[in-house]
Amino acid sequence: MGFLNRLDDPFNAEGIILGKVEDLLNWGRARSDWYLSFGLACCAIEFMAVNASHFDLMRFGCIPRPSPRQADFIIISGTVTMKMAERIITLYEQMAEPKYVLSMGSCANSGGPYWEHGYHVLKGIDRVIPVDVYVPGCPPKPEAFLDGIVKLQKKINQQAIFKKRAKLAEEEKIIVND
Amino acid sequence: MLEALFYIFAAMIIGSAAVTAFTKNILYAAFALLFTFFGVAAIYVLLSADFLAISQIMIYIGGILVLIIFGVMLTTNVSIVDIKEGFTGKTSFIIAGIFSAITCIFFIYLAFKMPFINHAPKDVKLPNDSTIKPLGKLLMTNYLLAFEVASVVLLIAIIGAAMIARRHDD
Amino acid sequence: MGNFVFDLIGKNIVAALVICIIPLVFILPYALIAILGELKIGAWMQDRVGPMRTGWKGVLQPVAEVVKLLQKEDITPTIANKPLFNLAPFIVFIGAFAAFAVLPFSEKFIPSGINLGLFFVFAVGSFAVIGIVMGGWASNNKYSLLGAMRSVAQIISYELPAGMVFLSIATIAGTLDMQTIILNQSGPIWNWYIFGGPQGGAIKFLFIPFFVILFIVYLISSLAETNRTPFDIPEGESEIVAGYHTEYSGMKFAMFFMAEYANMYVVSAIIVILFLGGWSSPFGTSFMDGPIWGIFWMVGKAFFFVFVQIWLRWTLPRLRVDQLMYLGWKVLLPLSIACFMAIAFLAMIN
Amino acid sequence: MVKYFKDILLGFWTIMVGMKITMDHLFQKKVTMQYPERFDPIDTGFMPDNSRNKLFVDIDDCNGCGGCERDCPVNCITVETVKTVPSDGPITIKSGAKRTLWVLKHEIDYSKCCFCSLCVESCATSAIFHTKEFDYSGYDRNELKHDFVSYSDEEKQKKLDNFVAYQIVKKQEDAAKKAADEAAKAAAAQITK
Repeated sequence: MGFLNRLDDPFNAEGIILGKVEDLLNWGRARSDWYLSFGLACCAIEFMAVNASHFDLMRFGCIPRPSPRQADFIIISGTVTMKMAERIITLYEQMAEPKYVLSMGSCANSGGPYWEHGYHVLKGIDRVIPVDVYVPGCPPKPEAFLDGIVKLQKKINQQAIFKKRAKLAEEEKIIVND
Repeated sequence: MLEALFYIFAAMIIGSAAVTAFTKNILYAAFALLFTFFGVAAIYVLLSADFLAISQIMIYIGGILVLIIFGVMLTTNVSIVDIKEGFTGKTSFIIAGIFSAITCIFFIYLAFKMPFINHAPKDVKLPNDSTIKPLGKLLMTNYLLAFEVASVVLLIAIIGAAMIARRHDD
Repeated sequence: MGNFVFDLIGKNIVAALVICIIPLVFILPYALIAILGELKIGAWMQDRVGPMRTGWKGVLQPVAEVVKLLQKEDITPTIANKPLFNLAPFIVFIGAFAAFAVLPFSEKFIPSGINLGLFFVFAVGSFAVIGIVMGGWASNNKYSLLGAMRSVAQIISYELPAGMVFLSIATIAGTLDMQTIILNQSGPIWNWYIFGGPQGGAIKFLFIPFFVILFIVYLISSLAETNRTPFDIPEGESEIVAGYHTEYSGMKFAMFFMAEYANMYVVSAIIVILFLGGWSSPFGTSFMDGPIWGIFWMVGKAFFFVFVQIWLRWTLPRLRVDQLMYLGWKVLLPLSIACFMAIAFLAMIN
Repeated sequence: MVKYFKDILLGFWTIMVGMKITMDHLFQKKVTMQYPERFDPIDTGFMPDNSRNKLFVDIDDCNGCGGCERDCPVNCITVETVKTVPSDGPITIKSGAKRTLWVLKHEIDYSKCCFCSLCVESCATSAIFHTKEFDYSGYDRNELKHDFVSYSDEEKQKKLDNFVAYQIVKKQEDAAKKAADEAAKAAAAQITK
């Protein structure tokens, strides 16, 4: 990821300028979240309601993009069957960094009603792709979904862009070095 | 400044024409033609032939090049077409070599025999105004026949294309 | 009709570079404003509020998007044709940018006052076609290729009615020079071509219906040439993922994006120049007229048509491919040819 | 031919009508409820009474019967209990009935819960109910598990130990009682003999 990698290394001193640049970059990333228009099951209906006038997802700077290449985050909205999981992995891998995942509803969080006896359902989307925010609900209220977006933006705002390794916690460093 | 521009565009024409001629990928050839046409248009501009330059862009880039690319793209397996297919072997090299040599000698002969103007003549003034008015007048008066014949040729081409594309019911 | 910058600095290479850069300086803030307008107007038309949380009432949303797009990973698919894939967005942008070379901003400022302005705009429009085909083919993606095919078919089809409109105006104005066309329309508001042009007398009222039809024809075909809704089948997300820019991400996608918005301004400016008097003031030559006011009127009128394009986008659904071809070849082209004939005839007897 | 021109006019007219509608809406009052800033469903009474939001268990009112756990269709509730011992004293649940079970763990996994309200229906003491809270999304799946019991581990262990100890005591008591009973029985038999 051209721009980031170039900025990643040559600055060694941790200073105000770096911090401010990081703030600016994070600000842009957090305020402009283009999501992949992609729905799975009944949660997608609620997700459409979020897009509609009463809740208006665009207030948060979320604009639908049809192509995963241009999307910043993907909303797993609904039951993830084993067959669909493969497609989701493909879509996730096609997205350009930095990318985020928002898991919406019980089915995507942990299989929901199918978590015990669903032979055909993936027991939680975090078994195949890393999830950033879990929104509980079956399906979640539109406001609950918006809360998930707010939390996601909060998370993006605090991300480390420069000197990632220095800022990693000790146990994470061990994992990275392994 | 104009001379520098001329050399830049001339280099662009020659380079892209070389790509067109020597590349193995037929689509690269088609897209390199874009730069050839563009460079030729730029040279026309430098020669104060503005109408010709824009016609060049419109007809060759907007029309013919799009047509070529469309044709090439709609043909299956464009990128792996073997251009050397068919008439290969030593005979083709020999024939091609003879023809190229003849053409080459002809051009060298021309280059020495042609009375090129090495300097801009003093009394010739490049037109500041557009060439469009005299061009229109000439096309409608002295060269009307050629103009009409060209349009008839185009009409025949259109009818032929329609005939080929027609669905054969029998 | 001297060029303001040449008068100011002198005819040297610096002045030429300044003239080249001015449209670019114009395009970037304009694109930001247009993107914000697109988001906000679209939201308001749907009773929503649009972006609200970035700056005051969300006015910084486009800035955030640019900051984000700068950071996005720049993906080139492995099986894509890399040189062409990387070249395509620039070709598309050049096509949009080159048109700015002949667009007048005011009586004094026009980057290049060539006598063939209209013809030039019409010709460089074809660069976008090549770029789109290049990007669509090089992506090595069936949706990209389909989108590119559709785009080419659409743009070439709708260039014909647009060309007929250009021809009609050129016939009545007797020139292809934009400044002369605008100067023809200067004076009071009824000198504009949409109100029958500068000629006086009863024959003016015979001209009006044809000019109005031509105006509508060009408005529709300009939408099709810029791939805007309702003619956005090249990037119809419900059918072919994102059309010709499916595989593009990051700044390369932003180039396509910016070219689209630059094209929107170009066609709006052409509408204004052909039918609405360009930089001339609607109050005649006496009131609010002059070089600075000229910039205001030109850009203001063009922005109104950018607004109309956004307005139409959030009003109309997308056309089907066959409907698109029907509209282009069976409605707009005959209408524009008929109007051209009528105007030529009227101009002859006048 | 007439139809052709009629179609064109109709198309033009319908576009005009559509554009008028969108123009009207451009200046209308916006209906968006701006959730994090200005939208407060609880204060404005927007939230319906039977809305199925986050579940809450009033652990003081829970008698530990495990009805919710049994009735849950997705098994997202885990209840662990231990019996009370007489040394705890006379303890009651909030509603006044005698407490016979200590609830050591009452965990609801909101990432599995389907908010069907069956646990609320089955609760005898109305200890479990839907709150008005809905925005509790988390960064980790385990954040969505919620244990309503606030006892510390020592307290829990103490309660378990108490129960075990009480069981031993009770066993001894039972054995003693049994022995006493048997002795009494034997004595009674001798008397009747």
